[in-house]
Amino acid sequence: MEPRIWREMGLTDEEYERVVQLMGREPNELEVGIFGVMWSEHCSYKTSKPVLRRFPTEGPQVLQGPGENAGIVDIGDGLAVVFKMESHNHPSALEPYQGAATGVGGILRDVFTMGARPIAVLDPLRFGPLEEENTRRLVRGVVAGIGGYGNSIGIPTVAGDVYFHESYRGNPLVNAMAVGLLEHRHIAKGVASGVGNPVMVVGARTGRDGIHGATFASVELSEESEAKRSAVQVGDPFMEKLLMEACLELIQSGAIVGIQDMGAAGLTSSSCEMASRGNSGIEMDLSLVPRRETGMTPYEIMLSESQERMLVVPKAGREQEVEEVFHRWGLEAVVVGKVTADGMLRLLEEGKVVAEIPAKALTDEAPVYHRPTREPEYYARLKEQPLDGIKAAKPYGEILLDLLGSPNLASKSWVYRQYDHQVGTNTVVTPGGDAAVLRVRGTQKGLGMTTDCNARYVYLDPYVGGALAVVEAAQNLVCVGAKPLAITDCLNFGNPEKPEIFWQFEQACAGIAEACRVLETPVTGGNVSLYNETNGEAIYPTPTIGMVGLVENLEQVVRNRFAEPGEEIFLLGEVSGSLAGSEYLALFDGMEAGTLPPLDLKEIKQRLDFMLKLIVAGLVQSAHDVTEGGLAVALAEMAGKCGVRVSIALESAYELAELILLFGERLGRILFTVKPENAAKVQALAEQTGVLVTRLGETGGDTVAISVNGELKLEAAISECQRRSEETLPKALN
Amino acid sequence: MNIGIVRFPGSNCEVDVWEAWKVLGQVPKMLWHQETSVRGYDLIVLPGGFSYGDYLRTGAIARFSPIMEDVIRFAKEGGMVLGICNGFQILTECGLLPGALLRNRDLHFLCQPQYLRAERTDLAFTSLYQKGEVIQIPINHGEGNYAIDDAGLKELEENGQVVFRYVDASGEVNEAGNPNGSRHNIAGIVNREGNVLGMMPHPERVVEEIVGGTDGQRLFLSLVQAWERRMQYGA
Amino acid sequence: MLKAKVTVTLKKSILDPQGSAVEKALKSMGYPVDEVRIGKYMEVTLPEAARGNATEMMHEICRKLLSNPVIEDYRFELEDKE
Amino acid sequence: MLKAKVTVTLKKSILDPQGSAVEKALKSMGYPVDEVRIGKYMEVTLPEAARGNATEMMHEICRKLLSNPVIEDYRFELEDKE
Ligand SMILES: Nc1ncnc2c1ncn2[C@@H]1O[C@H](COP(=O)(O)OP(=O)(O)O)[C@@H](O)[C@H]1O
Ligand SMILES: [Mg+2]
Repeated sequence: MEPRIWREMGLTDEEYERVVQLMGREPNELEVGIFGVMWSEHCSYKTSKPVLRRFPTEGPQVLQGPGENAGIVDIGDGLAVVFKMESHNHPSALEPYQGAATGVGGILRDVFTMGARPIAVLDPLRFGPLEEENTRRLVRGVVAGIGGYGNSIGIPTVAGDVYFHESYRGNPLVNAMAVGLLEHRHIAKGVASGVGNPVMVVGARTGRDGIHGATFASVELSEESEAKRSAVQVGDPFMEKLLMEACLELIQSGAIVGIQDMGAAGLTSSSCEMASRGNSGIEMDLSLVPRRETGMTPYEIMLSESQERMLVVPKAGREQEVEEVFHRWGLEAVVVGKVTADGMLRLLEEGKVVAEIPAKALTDEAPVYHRPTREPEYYARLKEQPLDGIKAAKPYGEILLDLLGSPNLASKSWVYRQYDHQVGTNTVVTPGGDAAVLRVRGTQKGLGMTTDCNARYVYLDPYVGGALAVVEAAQNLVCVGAKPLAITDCLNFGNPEKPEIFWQFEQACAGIAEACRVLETPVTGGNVSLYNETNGEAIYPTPTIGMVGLVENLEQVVRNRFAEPGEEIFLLGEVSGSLAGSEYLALFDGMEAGTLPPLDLKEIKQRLDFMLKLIVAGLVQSAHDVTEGGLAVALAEMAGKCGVRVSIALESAYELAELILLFGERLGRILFTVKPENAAKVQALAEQTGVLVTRLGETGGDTVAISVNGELKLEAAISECQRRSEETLPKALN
Repeated sequence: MNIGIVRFPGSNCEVDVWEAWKVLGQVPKMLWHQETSVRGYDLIVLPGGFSYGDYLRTGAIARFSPIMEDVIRFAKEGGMVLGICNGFQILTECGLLPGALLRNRDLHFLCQPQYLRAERTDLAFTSLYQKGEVIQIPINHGEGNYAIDDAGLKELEENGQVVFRYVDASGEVNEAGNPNGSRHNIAGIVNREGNVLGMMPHPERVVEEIVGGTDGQRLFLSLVQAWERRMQYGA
Repeated sequence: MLKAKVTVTLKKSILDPQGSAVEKALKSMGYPVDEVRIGKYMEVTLPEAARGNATEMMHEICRKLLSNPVIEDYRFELEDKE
Repeated sequence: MLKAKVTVTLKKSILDPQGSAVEKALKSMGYPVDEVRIGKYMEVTLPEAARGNATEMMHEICRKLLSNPVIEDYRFELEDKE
């Protein structure tokens, strides 16, 4: 075989050698194609695997860790929550609407293939600068696409985040997370076992969509990708709705052994992964696969990424039941092969063998690379960059308004208003809260969920930044009264073959791992998206964290707006922050630099536990974490029905101290209010626990007013704060 | 009370409507789109969602479902029919209600709380609201922009067929309170006979405080009350 | 085989928000356009057997399903399909 | 004045969920149709002044805004407008 062929299929010469070894012969073209796609970064995790192994994945709550289509975590009462996050970055760059839509479709399939009914979608998004027309086009398309799919299928999109930054110009990030609910007894898995059991393809017909999607997701975007554009698929949420209902019905009927959705690399990955997990083989006659187009080759059938399809292994003799269920929903279900004992993925066409590969060679035997790492030149330089020359650019009140109106901090209601966030009538805390909360019908419980990642922090210090993404997710959950349970992640990075990028990756993962360990939120699954570069420029490292938490009693849910005037306001954690990596510095000085404040995860864990205890005890009226924009912004965000008067004592004579106090950032801090009669109790509890709690002032009035050492330093009308926050996105995007 | 909720392929609010009724003490039945009779029911609800993907035009394909033929008969014989969101769209497509629903004025799908003013309270659907009362019921649609020609609009208004109008927080009918560009801020209309109501907002989403409010309760309870009266005094 | 090419357009009296949006976008991109109206285009392939009453059938299909006479107009042409 | 009549259709191999849904509906209504594909139809009115390079401009507009070449094809014809 000519080297050109395997190289085109994405295999290196060494990898090809390994294929020959594993096969014990020269593979044919179809076989090479199958190896090419299964050994792509996207499917094999060949670069990231050694790093991901360091994640803590166990805990008493974890029922299913990484390795399946989605993780499963126990929530008591015989119920479990199933969740997973995935990227659809590259397709969305080419066709924002369809790219984002199929991203939602794909992640939902990962969840209902486990037997869970999806109850929510979350959508972390990253785009280039909002000022640019191309960004605007992408935002409009992506948001419409997520809504177009989620709204139609009837699953609420309840949270997410949106950031704008240079580094995503040309390479937006579209991550999607799905959360589902499940009764333990209905857990389904992606295994093919039981020799002689039939193998069925169900759902949509196979067309030439997205052939090479997986390999495509593993290369950088360039002018060339133009030519590979056939890699874009079109989603059909209507079909998926039917597929979802049929699959859930089927799983509950007990007629099946295993089920898996066809995602990246379609029939190829689903069949060999199911066989591999079941320690068995699969034999399929491709001429039996229902097709949408004529003249498709075995290669095209195997690699097609047509959406809304599943591979199902029913118990022998129950295939008719499967057909009946699917026909009732107006869908096709066709037997295409059977489970075998020999561990081979054997493909036939009209009865003739066209490919024969040991299934494990495609999965477990995929190469693993230990890539070199190198600390990037910028790291030490930016860390040590002095921030002394900084001055308050404007009166503090104006700074506050500018920050509130800056694209990253501005209200994202333009986005989430386009998402049905209520269907299912379970959404207790809607978008706009610190985390979304959904009720679990039939119980007192609720599920909190959030996605977070400040990529600027990760860029400046990947280890600390990675850990902070986990911290932020946890503090968001705690603020609504949910106990953090576990995470999923979507690790978006540049080209890992560059040692500097791989260093970012390794450091960030180490930070995430440590934070997960201390905060007791194991990793149950996730997704790695590498090669996020345009013309050689990498995105900021963006390991998005999706976290799920449990609200024991829905009556305890806390919101992030001041409930009424006359409440005492407290700050948990350090009063001041740092300008390093802050939104202030980026917005007013065009600078992203500095050393992030030291991170003490144990202390943060103690604070979060304390906060949760206060909430469970019913002592908290409202709570909100202090993140981008610092204390002043967080206070303004909490003001709605009423304002706040805050008075802070500041000892430092450092000339920037005020600016840092107001707009400096430091995670691990939470603002909360309590009724006056409970204030003393809260302070006593804080002292007892040994956490730092400071009384700042009380709610009331119609402004955000902050005094330092007795002198009023900042005052802004709530109405003005809200106007500035609300107007930014509509102005740019309508 | 015998309530039937029609489930089309692609419907997605049918369970929410069912749960809402349950909260209010009724247990409706789900009707599959392929059924051919709705005899024996006191009320038929066409729920929200994306029937048949809402492909082509919202509600266009659902209207040809086997069950719709009998729903039309049922309505023409005076049976009570409530269409919510996609249900409203289906009712206009099959001609039980006049007009049509176009893409929202700014083309975006909108999911948000919405102030409405109750214009008619002498109907079986709305007797528990106060005339002119401002209530909050969320909208959730991409195509809720009510369109009708001038003559049709005049007729609607003259017959008092407008049941709910979009208003701002102070209860004013104006552009600012109109989320989607509907003519005369129309959010819901009834047929001349008063037995077929179509509305874009979702009352089933506001029957429990914990998920956003209770202003939708009285719509359902009005229907129960009307039915009880009918049972008591005969039709 | 036969192919019916159907065009469905909004009636003149009905506002076309999508068209206006595209019009605005084109103008802001600097193109001198006066007006944009957006409709649907559909291709319906018919079997040979339908040739006899294709015109009549297409009118029926268009009236019943492909267009909503309250807001839309339709037209179509039939042509032979290779 | 000039009118450009633009038709945007999905590329042959791209899934057309709308078309399939309509096709199924027509079949279940008893009409003998083989296939339905759905696209967009747009009318762009141009001022007299644009006549000179109208063709070129329309190609640009179609490529840039009216269609997404990743999944769609377009064609247009120009005609005089009364
Ligand atoms: N893309 C999105 N989809 C849904 N909700 C979003 C999106 N972006 C932001 N939100 C919501 O807006 C609110 C503010 O977002 P963000 O500033 O990221 O919150 P936080 O700083 O508390 O993490 C949150 O409730 C979030 O869920
Ligand atoms: Mg956040």
